Amino acid sequence: MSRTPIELEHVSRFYGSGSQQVRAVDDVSFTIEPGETLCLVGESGCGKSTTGRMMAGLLEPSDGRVLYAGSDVSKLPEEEKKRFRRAVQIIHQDPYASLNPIRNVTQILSAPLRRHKLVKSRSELRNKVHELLETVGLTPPEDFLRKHPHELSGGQRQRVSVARALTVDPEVIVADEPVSMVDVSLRIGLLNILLKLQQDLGVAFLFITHDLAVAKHFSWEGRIGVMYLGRMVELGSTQRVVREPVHPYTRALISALPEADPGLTRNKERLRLRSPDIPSLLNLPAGCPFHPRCPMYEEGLCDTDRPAEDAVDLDGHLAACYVAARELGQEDRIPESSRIAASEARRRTA
Amino acid sequence: MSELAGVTQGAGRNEVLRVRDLEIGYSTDRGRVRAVRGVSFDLEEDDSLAFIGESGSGKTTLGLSLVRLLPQSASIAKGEIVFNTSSGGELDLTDVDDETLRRFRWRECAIVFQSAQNALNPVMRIRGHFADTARDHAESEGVLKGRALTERATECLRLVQLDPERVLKAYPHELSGGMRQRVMIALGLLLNPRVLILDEPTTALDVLTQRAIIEVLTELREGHRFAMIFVSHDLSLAAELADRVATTYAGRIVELGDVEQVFYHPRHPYTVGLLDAVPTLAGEHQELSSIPGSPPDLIDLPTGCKFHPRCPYATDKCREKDPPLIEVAPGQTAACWHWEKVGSDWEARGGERHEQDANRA
Amino acid sequence: MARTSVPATGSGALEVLRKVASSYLFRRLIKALVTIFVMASLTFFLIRLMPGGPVEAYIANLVSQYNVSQQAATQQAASLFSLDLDAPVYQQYLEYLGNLVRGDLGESLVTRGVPVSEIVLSYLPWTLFSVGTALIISFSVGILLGMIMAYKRESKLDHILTNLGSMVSSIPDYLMGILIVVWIGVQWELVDITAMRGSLSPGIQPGFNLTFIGDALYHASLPILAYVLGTIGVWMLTMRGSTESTLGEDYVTVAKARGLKERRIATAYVGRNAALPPFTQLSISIALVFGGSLLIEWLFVYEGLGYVLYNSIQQRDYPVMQGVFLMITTMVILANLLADLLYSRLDPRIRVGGRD
Amino acid sequence: MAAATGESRYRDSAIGRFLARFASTLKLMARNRVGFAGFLLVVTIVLFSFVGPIFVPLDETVRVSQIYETPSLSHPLGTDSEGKDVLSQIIHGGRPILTIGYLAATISTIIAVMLGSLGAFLGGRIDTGFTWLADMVLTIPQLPLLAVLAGILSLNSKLAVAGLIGALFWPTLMRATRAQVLSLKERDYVESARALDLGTPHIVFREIAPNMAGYIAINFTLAVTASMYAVVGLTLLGLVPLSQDNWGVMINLAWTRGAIFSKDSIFYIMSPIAAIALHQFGLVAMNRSLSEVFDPRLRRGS
Repeated sequence: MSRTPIELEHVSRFYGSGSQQVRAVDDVSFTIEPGETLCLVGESGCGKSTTGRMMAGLLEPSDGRVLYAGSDVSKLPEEEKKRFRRAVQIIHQDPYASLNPIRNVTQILSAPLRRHKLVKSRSELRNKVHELLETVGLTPPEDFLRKHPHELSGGQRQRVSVARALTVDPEVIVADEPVSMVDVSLRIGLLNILLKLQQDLGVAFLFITHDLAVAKHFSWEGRIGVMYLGRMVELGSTQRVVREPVHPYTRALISALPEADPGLTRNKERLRLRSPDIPSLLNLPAGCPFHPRCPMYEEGLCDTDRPAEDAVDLDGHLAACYVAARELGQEDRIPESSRIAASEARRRTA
Repeated sequence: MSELAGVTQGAGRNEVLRVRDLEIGYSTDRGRVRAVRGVSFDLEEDDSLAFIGESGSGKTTLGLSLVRLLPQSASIAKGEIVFNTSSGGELDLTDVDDETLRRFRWRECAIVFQSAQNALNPVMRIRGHFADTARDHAESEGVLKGRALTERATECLRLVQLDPERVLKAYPHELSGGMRQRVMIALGLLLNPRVLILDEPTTALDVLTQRAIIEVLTELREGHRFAMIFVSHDLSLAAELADRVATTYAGRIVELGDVEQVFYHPRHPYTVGLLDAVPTLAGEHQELSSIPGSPPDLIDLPTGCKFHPRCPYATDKCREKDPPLIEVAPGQTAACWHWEKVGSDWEARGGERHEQDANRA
Repeated sequence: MARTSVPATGSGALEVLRKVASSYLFRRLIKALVTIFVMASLTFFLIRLMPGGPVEAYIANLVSQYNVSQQAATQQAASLFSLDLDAPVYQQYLEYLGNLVRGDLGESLVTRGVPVSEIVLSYLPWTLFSVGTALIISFSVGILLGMIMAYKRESKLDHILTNLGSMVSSIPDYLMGILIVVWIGVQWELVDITAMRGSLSPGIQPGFNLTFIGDALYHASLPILAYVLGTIGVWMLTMRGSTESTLGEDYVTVAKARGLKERRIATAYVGRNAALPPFTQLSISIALVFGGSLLIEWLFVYEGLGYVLYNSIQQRDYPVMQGVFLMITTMVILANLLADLLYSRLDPRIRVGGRD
Repeated sequence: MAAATGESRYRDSAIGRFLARFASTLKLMARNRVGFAGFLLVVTIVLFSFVGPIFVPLDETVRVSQIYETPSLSHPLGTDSEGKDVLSQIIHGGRPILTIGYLAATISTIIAVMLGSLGAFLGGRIDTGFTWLADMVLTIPQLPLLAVLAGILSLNSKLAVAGLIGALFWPTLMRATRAQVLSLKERDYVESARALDLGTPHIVFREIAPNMAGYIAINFTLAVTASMYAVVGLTLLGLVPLSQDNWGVMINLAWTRGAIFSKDSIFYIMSPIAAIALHQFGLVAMNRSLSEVFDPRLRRGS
């Protein structure tokens, strides 16, 4: 299976209309390179799951395009569309809802194999099912063939979910919070399986999580995208985003996260937010949506224009913040209107 | 080493709560679930004790039993739960009449649940919740109505950084998850309880809201004289808020000690397993490992030590005899026959990861 | 801190208009009017477009039996349906609607010259009174019993009431009526059944005096009993189920944790929330109970709309049939509206959204 | 896992799976005593009414001397106002009523499931349209409309009556089905089936429909009770001129001929009422154990 990049180009998703319109995802762009890992991190309601579903072709973007090998997915010829459809698979968060309670493990795994004629005979089908169960660490496979979902533990179900995604040899797997409902002591086992798939089969991952520590562990070699109220506020390599976060929201997330180490976590310097509560998607504040809570808020600069995804661009490490742009000497990327508003505000208060 | 070794002897600072050999089971159609199998601990006046455990550890059952809020199918088979009430008398919750229990609840010991999602009555304004609580404790707390009630409620809501004007007249569905959780904490403070129990207080919340709740709880503890018990699967919450930590597995405490002891000098393989499985944000990329096997089935538990099927140190002795809590250091106990070996392995490799961070503490 | 948009005075009127237009009440009214309109058209077209339909049959009947001339028969049919039959259908339809809007439902065929609207309005209060009282009694008693059954779950009382409830709810209300007549009336002779029939004893004049009210209650008691027995089973079972699930809700456990008194929890926490699901079912059963009035009133010779409808069907008095049917439908719609409004008062989550 | 290969192959085949599923469903239904009793009651009444007439001839002979006889060996349920045997009338009286009742329930279930799942699956204007139509039909008082239509149209064929009743009883069923399909459609396993490109037929019939089976069964029994209510009511009012006599007509005759008011006609009057009430009660009770059978939480136990 040749590997092709998948790109989201200014993709948005709106719900409702007029004054009741909610912009769940608002003008997000990034590309998943073959074999790469990109983590989408953000609080609930920030649009990371919706973005994941659009990447997997399961949800039509209201605006912008999803490109598979450079061409718009909705305009692909039928054959190409089928290839894209199978190239991106999805794993869900809730182990109890991701498997159909009435079908047993064999039925779940053999449906795609039979449907796409990936196996010629019953014996080949059985071998393939055994092989899949072994890849996801459900050994000995015979124990699981007849099992129904309610006879499996949460961790085991997630592994069946991964095996199901592997049946069609996907190029990219969108993993939507796959470990957040699994016991901490078992999470790493599941993450290691996904990492092994990447090394052995070169599968790319769009890994969605609200936990920065899990993102750092899983995508150490890859990239992290931080989302807030439907927008990508920071995008860069994991090690740089974690060590030198640019956007104040990312800094706030990093400083707020408790660590499983008393000495460390009790002395961590905390970023004080101006307000603990998230504004509602129904009436978003003007300019940068984080400004009502942002400790680095500057009147005029932050509440005039909405910072673009690449307001700051440190050779690929993007952040949507004008204050950061000014501090990092990229003032020229700040639009005129914000600069004027900022200087007026300074004159008023001076 | 007697069964009670795990409990600090002597009066020490004045004690709020004493639990001895508590056993709780549920009757289900698949058999009897032994959720809590002999738990003992003490709680001092301004102590903060964390119970860390995963699914099947019985930690929530333990939390609920401290205010006798177990579902009908549950029954306390053995043991005692003794509170030193603010009026000086001792009260054993395992045999108390309903009215005394009702009066005891919230006045002496309040509890905040995990899913603040529907912990508040959806058809009643927040003010109504404060009024109800005050009215039904009028005999013991003195009548608190009208202006006095509003003032007291406003004070509690301010303590948890909420805007009283807006919140008091709001309905629960008009507040966000984080705000509802803080309302629950404010309600908990209304009658100045001696103990506040928090069952997974931050699990359903986002990182920034979680941070706000942790800060509220930390400030409250400094200002107020109340003890705190919280129950969670999240080790980092214990690291943030706890003075003492108890790791629990299959219905029993497997390790109990001060937070530095348990995090930096663990002596039970399960605690070590947990510490090795939790990714941290600070520092370089660590090699993490899962605990093999899956959570225990509380109906047919293995023989001997319940952790032996998943434990790298398991020997025949572990498979036959269930170890009691053994004193491994002053104030620290662990239920493991091979705690010395576990300790020496940990110290050998533990040096580079934890110790030097602790020195900065 | 979210900025609330205060409409400038200029656009105030527009804003208010928009708010009303999108308001819950307005949409429900529109829906009700459209339903009535559709019902009226349904009965109109059914009569008109049936091949060899009743209009033609009526004319043929007049011609053959009373050897009335074809022309005169058509003329009479026109007055019967109060419109000109020769005109094209759509014109008849418009005329029919015109009359409807002016409240003119045509004239009764049987009692010449008496406008249908007069008949309908005179019998309406009896049905409203009997069905209304029955609904209130059966709903409140059913809710109470349901809660008791849930609180005393798996006890002997719970088992008896549950089986009784499902038995009662499976027997149609009109069969319940017959059982009342047979057992209470004839077999056990607890009550003089023949005297109780009809909605008013002869010689009693309607008016706000005790004798009238006493007599009206006396006559209405059996129909009300039939309605109550016909519907109470459903409320008991629904309320038992919804109370059982409410008892498992977090806010009830938290209320106990807050040391609230048992009575307070049972009313303000459990009762208030558990009553919501059965309340939503109220609007469905209103249509059923009003429908059932046709049979109950026939059984007890209780002169309400159902009784009138039955007679008009027997006598093929089409205008009265149409008029009574429209009135019953309107009453059901208004009752539903009332139930929904009450519900939005009870559940704050609905009031804000306004979405039904 | 040493199940004999023969046995496992048998269990794998479609019939095998169906029989196993049927056996386990029966076992589950038996868990609720009252529910199972209800199920048996309904089965016996239906069998009685459809098979009975073949063996028991309808007693037409008028015996003036034996009016309202109390039950005896020759007349287990006594005799009617013309001395005719009541039991034979009960046996013959079931079929017309039950046929219409079950036919109408089938029609309304089909309409409800189609409109409900189509609306839920396609969403948008179609969905709002269907829901609106359902709400409107819900506000029509069914019995009066049926009575009016019966008065206007001549309803002699069973199919016409069943069709009419069915056309009025589908809304509550449709709303329930729509809610169920809406919730199933959003389930994660349906989304992953779409991602695996398993095709809409697979999703509808393999992922969604099996989860709906229980739901439809429960709603079907509710529909039968509702249509029985209507058909008995109409026959009672004499508005549906069905040729042979049936339970409804028996009650109508008892009523119009004043049999109700004579003391010793109790068995004659109570027999049809009991037959109808028992059948309805059987359905309602059966529903309770059906809902347990199809309750996913319970499947976890089996």
